[in-house]
Amino acid sequence: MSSVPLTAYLMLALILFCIGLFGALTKRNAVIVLISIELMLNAVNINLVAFAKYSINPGLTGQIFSLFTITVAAAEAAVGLAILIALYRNRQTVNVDEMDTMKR
Amino acid sequence: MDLDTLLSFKWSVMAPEFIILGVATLLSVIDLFMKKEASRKPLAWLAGAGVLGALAAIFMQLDTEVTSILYDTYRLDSFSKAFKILLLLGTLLVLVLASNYKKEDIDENRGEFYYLLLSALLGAMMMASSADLITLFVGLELLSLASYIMAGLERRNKRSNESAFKYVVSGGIATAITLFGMSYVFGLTGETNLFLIAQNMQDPELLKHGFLLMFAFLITFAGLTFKIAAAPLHMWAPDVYEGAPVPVTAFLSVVSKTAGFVILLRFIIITFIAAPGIDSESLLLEVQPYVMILAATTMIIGNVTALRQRNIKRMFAYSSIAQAGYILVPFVSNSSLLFELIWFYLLAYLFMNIGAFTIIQVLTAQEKSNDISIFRGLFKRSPWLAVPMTFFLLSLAGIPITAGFVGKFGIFMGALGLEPAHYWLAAVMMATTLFSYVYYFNVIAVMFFRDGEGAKVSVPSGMAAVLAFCAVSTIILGVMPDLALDFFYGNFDINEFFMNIEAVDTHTHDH
Amino acid sequence: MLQMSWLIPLFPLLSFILLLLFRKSKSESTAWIGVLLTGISLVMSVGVFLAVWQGEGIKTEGTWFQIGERAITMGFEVNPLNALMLVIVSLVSFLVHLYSKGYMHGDERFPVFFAYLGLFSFAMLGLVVSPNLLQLYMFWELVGLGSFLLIGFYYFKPEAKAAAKKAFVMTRIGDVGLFIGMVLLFWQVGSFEYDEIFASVKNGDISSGMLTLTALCIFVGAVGKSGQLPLHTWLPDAMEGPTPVSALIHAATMVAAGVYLVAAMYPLFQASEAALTVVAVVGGLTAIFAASIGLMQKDIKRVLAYSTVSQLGYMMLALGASGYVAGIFHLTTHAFFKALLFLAAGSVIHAVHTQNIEEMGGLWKKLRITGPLFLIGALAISGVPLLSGFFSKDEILASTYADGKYGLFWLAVIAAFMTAFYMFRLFFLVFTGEARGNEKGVHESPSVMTFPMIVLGVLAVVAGYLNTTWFGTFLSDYLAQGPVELPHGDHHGPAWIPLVATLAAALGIGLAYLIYQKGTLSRDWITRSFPSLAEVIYNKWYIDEGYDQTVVKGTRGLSKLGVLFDRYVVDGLVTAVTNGVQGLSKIGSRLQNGQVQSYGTAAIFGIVILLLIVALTGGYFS
Amino acid sequence: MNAWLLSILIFSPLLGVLVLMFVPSNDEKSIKWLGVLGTLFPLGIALVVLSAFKMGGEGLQLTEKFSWISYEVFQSKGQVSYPIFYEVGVNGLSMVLILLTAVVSVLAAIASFSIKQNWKSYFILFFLLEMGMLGVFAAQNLFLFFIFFEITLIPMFFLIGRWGYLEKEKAAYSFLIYNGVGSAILLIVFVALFMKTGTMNFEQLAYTFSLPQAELNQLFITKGFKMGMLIALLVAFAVKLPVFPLHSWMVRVHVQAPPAIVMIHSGILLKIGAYGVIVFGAGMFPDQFKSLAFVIGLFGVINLLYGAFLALTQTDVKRVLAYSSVSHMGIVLIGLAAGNEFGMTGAVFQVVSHGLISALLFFLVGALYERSGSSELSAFGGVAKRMPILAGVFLAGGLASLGLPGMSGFISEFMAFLGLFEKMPVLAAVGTLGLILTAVYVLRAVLAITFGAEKELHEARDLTSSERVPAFVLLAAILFIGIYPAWLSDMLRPTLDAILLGLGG
Repeated sequence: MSSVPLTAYLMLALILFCIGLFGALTKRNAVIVLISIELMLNAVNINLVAFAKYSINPGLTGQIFSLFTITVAAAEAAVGLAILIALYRNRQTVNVDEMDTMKR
Repeated sequence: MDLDTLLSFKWSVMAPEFIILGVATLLSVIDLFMKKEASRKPLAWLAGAGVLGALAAIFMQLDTEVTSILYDTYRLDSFSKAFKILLLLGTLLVLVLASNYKKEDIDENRGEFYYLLLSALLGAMMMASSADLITLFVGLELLSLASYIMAGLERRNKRSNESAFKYVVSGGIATAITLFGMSYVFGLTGETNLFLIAQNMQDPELLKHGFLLMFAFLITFAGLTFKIAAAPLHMWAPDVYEGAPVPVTAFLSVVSKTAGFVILLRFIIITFIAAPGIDSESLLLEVQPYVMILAATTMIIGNVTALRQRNIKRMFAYSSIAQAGYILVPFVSNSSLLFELIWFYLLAYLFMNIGAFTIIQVLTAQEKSNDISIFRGLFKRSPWLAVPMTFFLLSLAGIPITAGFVGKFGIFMGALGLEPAHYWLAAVMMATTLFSYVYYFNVIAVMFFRDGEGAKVSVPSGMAAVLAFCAVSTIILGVMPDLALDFFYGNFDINEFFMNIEAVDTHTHDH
Repeated sequence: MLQMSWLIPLFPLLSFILLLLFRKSKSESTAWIGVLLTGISLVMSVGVFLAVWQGEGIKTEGTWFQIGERAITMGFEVNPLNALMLVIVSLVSFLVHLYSKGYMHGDERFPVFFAYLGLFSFAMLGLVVSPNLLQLYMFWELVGLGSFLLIGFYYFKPEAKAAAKKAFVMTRIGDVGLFIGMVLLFWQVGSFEYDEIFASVKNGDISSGMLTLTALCIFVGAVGKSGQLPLHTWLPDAMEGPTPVSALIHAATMVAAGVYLVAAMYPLFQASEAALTVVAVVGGLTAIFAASIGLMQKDIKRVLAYSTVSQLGYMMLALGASGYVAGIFHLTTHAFFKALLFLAAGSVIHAVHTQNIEEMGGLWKKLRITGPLFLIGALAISGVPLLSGFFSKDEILASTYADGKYGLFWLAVIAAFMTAFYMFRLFFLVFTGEARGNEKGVHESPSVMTFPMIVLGVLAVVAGYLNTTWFGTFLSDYLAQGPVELPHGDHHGPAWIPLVATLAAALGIGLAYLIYQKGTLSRDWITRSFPSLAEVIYNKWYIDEGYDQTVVKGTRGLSKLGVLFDRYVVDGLVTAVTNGVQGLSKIGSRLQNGQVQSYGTAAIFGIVILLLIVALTGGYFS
Repeated sequence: MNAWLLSILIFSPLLGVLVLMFVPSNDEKSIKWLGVLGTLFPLGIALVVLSAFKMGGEGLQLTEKFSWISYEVFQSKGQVSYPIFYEVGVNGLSMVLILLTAVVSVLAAIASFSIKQNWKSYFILFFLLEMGMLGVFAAQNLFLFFIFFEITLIPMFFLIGRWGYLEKEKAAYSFLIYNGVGSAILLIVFVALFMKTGTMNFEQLAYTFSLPQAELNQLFITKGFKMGMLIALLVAFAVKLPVFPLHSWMVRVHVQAPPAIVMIHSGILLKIGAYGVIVFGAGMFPDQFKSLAFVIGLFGVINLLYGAFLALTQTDVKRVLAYSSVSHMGIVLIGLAAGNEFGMTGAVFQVVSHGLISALLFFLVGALYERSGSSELSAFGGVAKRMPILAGVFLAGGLASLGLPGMSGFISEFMAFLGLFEKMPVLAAVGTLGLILTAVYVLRAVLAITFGAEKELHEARDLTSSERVPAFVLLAAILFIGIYPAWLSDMLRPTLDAILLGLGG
């Protein structure tokens, strides 16, 4: 067994998640927002893999889960970027702040 | 996993999914090779045939025993059948809307529209049948990704773009939150199979981790509220609904929402039914107040904010938020009526909401506006639109002899059925329902009491059929709800939902 | 005969219905319907009276409707008291019908007038034959309706409208008292029947406090109807109605119903000394109070109206002073002479088309029939010996004295003096001296009007001999057959009482003569010597104004307050809720600012709050 | 035939809807006559039902019961089903109210001749409304009751909002939201009762709640639960009745709705509140009802006086009548609070009597409005001159309203107060003040219109022959009940006796 306790992984994941969240919620550049979301998903991956190894009930499926997560995240990023491009074509901006024509 | 194992599975249980998958693939291929100028309208027939085929397949499966394949990641039980019917029915109706949606932007992408719709449907159906976190997640994402694109289908429409982007970002965050929660659920139980998770939940070791479990539950639950557009992840809905093409809005508000409830039911009920809470009580009992808060908040936000809306699509977005809040109510007490109540409500909701969106689509297309004033004097102009619209609105408001009332009645039964009865929640629900009267009846008032000039509204035959079907169903289910309930009781045994067939074997096999 | 007595009230009802149907008829012969049908009632009433005189009686009842175990009954009863009333009522009614034929000549709603008269007669006769309190109460209210309709007969006159409304409301106040008393008695006795109530009273089933309370409540009803203090103000105003109506309703019959009620419920009153005292005091005060107002009125009908109030006070005083027979005796004689006076006044008004006595005068020569008849009436009411009023008034004074109510006795004597004074003031001003107003075309009324007056004139003279110490106490003996146990003992106090009464009458007449006929005394010497008192009396002691300032204004103020409350508090609360919801709605849509990132923030915020609640309530941090 | 009689009655107005569907919407005359015929048909059936109804018979008659909706629930004690039936039936009380509904509907349909536009949709909604009302009184379980109860709301909303006067929409919303509050509470209560007892049938519920507490504990029915349910029910019906301070919607509706609809509303719909309190309140929770009697009586007296005081200074005759309705509904509460046979009967009599009287008065106000274009008291005067019949009937209606003997209003007031005097004499004595005030405001309003100097009216035409029918029929009914109340009381007695048995006399 490694000397690195599970908690450390979990903390790392949590911090990563929070950083991603922070980025997703505050960055004005839409690309960075999308990347931040990837960061959050990766935090989950760390969780899954760490749990798969060190949990009270360790199990291999966690790692498989993380594989799927990675794939899906990639797809999501792709779709997100595609939509962003369409948006950029029409609006000439990737600034998230300016995407507020619909409100109230 | 060799070929033998692969062949040993009873693939026929997946027939509906295969049909949809096949048709979707076929559509994408045909679309690819079709001439750019050629009308994609006929493709709708193909897509429709696919959905009907899948429906037929499900009806043929009605008598099938509960089966599970692919190491119990996919199961065919009453629950999945019951809800797949809803998903398919909803998609079928949305397809008609989609094929009649008139905008230059859409025309070139219409083929895309159809197969995306089917892909989304496929994802939703997978969710209904999943018994594993991974498949559940993949299904969810399939639905989500397809929906993101559909929302932005009007490529040159800034609002459509914006709505798609907002949807992606919100969806991404929601996915991350959900997954984060799920990762803890997995971490505490070490399994991704729902039934195994449930088994491991009874592990005495877990008693120590009541808090963590509670956190995991709440985070996952909150993440999943994205799909159903409930608090706290509901705020995307108005913007996305407003910007997306009307059929997509209809899809999001009905099929996607149904899928959201499917995953909630699957995930929450199976995995947490035996989970220990902080005080070693049942977790589901302990989280009651929190679910209650979420349900109440959703109802209040949805209904209260809807009061100020002038944009009909936005109004329906808030209405749909509110409706999600209603459907969350039975989750609080989780009485044994849960499934049929939610199923019935979603069925009713399907008819009334798609019916309403049909009329909205027709009107917004003709008047080139989303403002509520497009309904002015509709009763004079086109009574055959105004009267069904009234039925839908009454049904949404939960007025008797409409399906919505029976649904709401059932929800009350769910809220008050078990001890302790949740009178406050029921009261909040009724109070917010009263607020909803104001905006629903406002539309009615505009239709009946205001005089509006404007031409008679022409309704394409397909839309008219959807309209008639929805209107008749809304009334019939309101007058004779037993038609649906008997069908449910006669064909679905909800005990199957909890029946773990293969998990036991695999479990022993693993160790 | 007696079995048929329930038909007596129905003839006028029939008249009412028939005349309503002929409402549009222009022919004045429709009046004969009313006259004929009330005539039948009169004949039957007399028959019934004669039968009762022989000592017969009847009471028949049937279930009206049933509530649970209890049956509410309706029926009719004939006893000495109400047989007498039947005669009085049907007689006066008949005569007034006849008189009206002439008086209402030319009115465009001629048949309607007779219809209303029929309705009233029906109600009044029905009231009289009622065998129980509930039925009495119902007819009691219907009588009020008849009075209301007839006062407001000239509906286009604002004064008539106001007077009708006032009459209804004021009597309604009294009625509520009667209602409460009746209901309270019901829960004490378990029945509305007179018999059973009296039996309970006799057996002492009712506590003395409750006896007094119920008696007083019922008396409130009588006060309202009979225009006793302090609910008298409607009666003078009621003179806005056609004069025959005043004669019938506001002199002879309806206003006497209060007296009748007390008489009918006499055993109850007898059981409560306090109640009797209240009755006597109220009656005595009313007698002198109304008489004082009568001194200065200028309207011929109003003088008579105050006189009526005063005389009704006498009757109440009699009843309160255990003078049961005296009260009823006076009721009877008063019915005749007061009806006579009113009809004569009507005849005068008919002739000169004014009611202001200052504009009359010297009519004696012109109205050769009316004048003497009026004089008879005036003499009778003044208590001049040998006329009916003398005997009945004497008996009242005697009973009061015998009952030991000396203060009230002297009050009554003074009131008698005043009565004589103002009656002869009236007589002299109207009939003697110089004509002060338009006298062109003044002529005697037609015979259809004079005939009833003559009949009443005769009765006003002879009715007194019903009950005298000289010829026999027929009335006492007759009434003794009834359910009321007459007080024993000699009621005919000291022999000086008739002398005092006569003296008071003579003084009054003499004074009036000196002032108004001879002019020996200046007409305004009292006014000059006591200007403020005169002012107060002239303004009817400011009672109306007082009510206006207190009760009416208070009620209206309360109502206005209620309107404000309704608008600002009740509706205000609703508005507050609506505004609250709308405010929430505003906040909700403000939050929806179009920034997808703020949506995410809100979501995270929500989740964090949830988790915090878990952590805090779960004690994770503690 | 008898087996289906009640259902035929309830749904008979639909025939009118069906027929009207095929009439061109601009054929004013046929639509109006069909409108009347369409209400005559239910009246005819109601009379058949009356003839089939055994007077003085105990319990329910002409019952029908079909399985309708069934929920199956798995609980620890095994499978429990929660069946909902279609159950209808009549007892004396509902028979009376059904008759009232049928009669007033016909008269209101005649009064609807003054409707100026959209006759077709008007009458369709009118029929739906009638169906709802008939259903409410015939329903024998909570679910059905609620459904019909709500069915009445929707047509009313349209009828007020479409065909009303100036502020019609506000009134319609007011109506909707207030009644929505009432029905929301009702729904919660009904479902709660259903889930606790597993039945929705009135009689079974009443039976269940009459079980000894020990048995009820097994159903988790505590005394507090009963009390809570009763209070909620009372509040819900207080909105409908309406009880101070929940009355402002009703005033608004009375002022803004078209006269024919106000006839129905004030004549029948308000009575649903009273019906509900009797059937659900006193019928199901007698003990709790008794312990709340004082509060109910207090609210009754408050209603009576508040309504009367406010009616005193209103300048619009419709508002006078609206507040008078508030006041008169107080008498219903007073009768109910008495909880004895007199009070109960008085309350029901008041329900019927006020139904007739207010229908009559609002009909006449509508007729006046049509002639003058106003309902302000100051716009009228001396109407008796040119329109003697209208004035006469109006006066008669006013007198009936103030409780003149010989008219129905007297019987009900008398009995309600008689009842209350047994239990709470002081409160009752305070309440009698209302009798005086009633006289004052009724006469003020009626005399202001009919008496006094004549004022110019737009059109001084006496009641036309088609207008005389409702006026005279209602007046005749008022007189009939006032003179021969036994007819009504005999019909009611078995039903009320059963309820009183629960209340303990």
